Amino acid sequence: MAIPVTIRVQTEDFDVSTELKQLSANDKTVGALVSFVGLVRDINEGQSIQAMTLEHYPGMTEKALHEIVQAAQQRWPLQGVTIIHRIGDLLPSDQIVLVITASRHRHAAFESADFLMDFLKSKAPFWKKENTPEGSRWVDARESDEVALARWNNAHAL
Amino acid sequence: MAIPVTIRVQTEDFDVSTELKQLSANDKTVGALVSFVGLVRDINEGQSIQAMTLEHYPGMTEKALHEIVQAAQQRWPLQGVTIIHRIGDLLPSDQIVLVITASRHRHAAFESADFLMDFLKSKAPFWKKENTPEGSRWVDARESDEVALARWNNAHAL
Amino acid sequence: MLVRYFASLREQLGCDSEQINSSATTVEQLISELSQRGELWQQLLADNSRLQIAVNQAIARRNSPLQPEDEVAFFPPVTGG
Amino acid sequence: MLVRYFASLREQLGCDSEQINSSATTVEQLISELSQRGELWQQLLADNSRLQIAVNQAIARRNSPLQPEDEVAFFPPVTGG
Repeated sequence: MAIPVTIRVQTEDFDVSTELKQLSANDKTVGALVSFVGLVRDINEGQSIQAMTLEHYPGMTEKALHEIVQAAQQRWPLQGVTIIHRIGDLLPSDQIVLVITASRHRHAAFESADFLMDFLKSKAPFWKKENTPEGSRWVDARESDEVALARWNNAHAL
Repeated sequence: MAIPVTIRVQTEDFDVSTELKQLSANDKTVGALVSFVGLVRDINEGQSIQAMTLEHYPGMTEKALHEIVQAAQQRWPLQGVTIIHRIGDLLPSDQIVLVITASRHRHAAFESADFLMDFLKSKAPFWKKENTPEGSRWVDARESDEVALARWNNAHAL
Repeated sequence: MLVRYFASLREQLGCDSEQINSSATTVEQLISELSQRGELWQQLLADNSRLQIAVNQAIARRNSPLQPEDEVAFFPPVTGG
Repeated sequence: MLVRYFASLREQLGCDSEQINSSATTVEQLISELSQRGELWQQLLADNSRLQIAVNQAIARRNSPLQPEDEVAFFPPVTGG
């Protein structure tokens, strides 16, 4: 069954309440909405962050996100998914990413949102560059993100 | 360290974006916000639901929710928690409950929100009464909620 | 002693809350006293799988001690969230 | 063949994207051709632990086959979210 799937890559900010309402507006069987919002932190690995620039690979990004959503749909009975990722220049406390999952029951919503974030972090072509007082630097990928991804492999592979 | 904890029991609706912003407004080290919103479904156990009434035990509710938040703080490095639960009359698609956790990293935020909901479902004194075409009925507690709670016991007891 | 009833139990017993003079020193003794009101009371308060108890707004058990000024509550399993 | 570079790799190589005439039939062959441009290219494209590859906007490997009209991309590990 086709469920509402929203995938957007944009420079503009997003409003979580608006996106939540859209996911449940036409389906009164939705009982649980789990959302994840990632924010720019003002400190990372001991360095203070003044600003951040997000680059992505247009075309591939959307494709990768759609694949990740499909993988989640195969594992959980979802009733809707929203993924919004911002690009361009961002400041501390700015919203970077939003993932929402809608389901009848809460555990499917929690697990699938967690899964989507793990896969997004390791599979979607976004790159962060931080501005610090000592200049700008590309953020290094974290090994913990690969570990997080591996959690999901004991059941199914993507 | 004292973190911002908001616990409210109210008849009025809530706005998720507003609550998210409040949790991160004064702390630019917050990197992850996970929120859970529970909605009234228009069908439950095969019966169509026209409306719902939520009763609680004033005084004990707030006490129970504070205890649940303290238990979560002992297990995860949280930077803020918000729990809002509505009471009174609600209609399908209405928001019932909001749980938000703020943390530096996403897994702490995901796990603690999941934990808070499991404990709220089994330990906070709220009761739902549904109006169906055949009359009104009190919702039965689900055994799956006890099973969900037991997941957390292998590490620590509340 | 203030005794409160919630949700289905409140409706079935037709009682929201009451001030009673009780010499009960445990919840079990209070339940015995209340059960003398009739079969409905006896039956509902005997249902171990459904009856939840709080003393002074904290979860309690049948063998929890009681003081004369305590607030005792009886209710079915919770279903919020 | 359209070859694209992203993030730190784009900056280090000083190249965003380029149309090249290549007879490479695998990614490995294309990397060999590009590596002849100098030590920097050779070094960055040899870094197995960091170099990520996409062919036609899907994750690929060094032994993935190539067609003349393919879009190939090179980039470092992703860091979004």
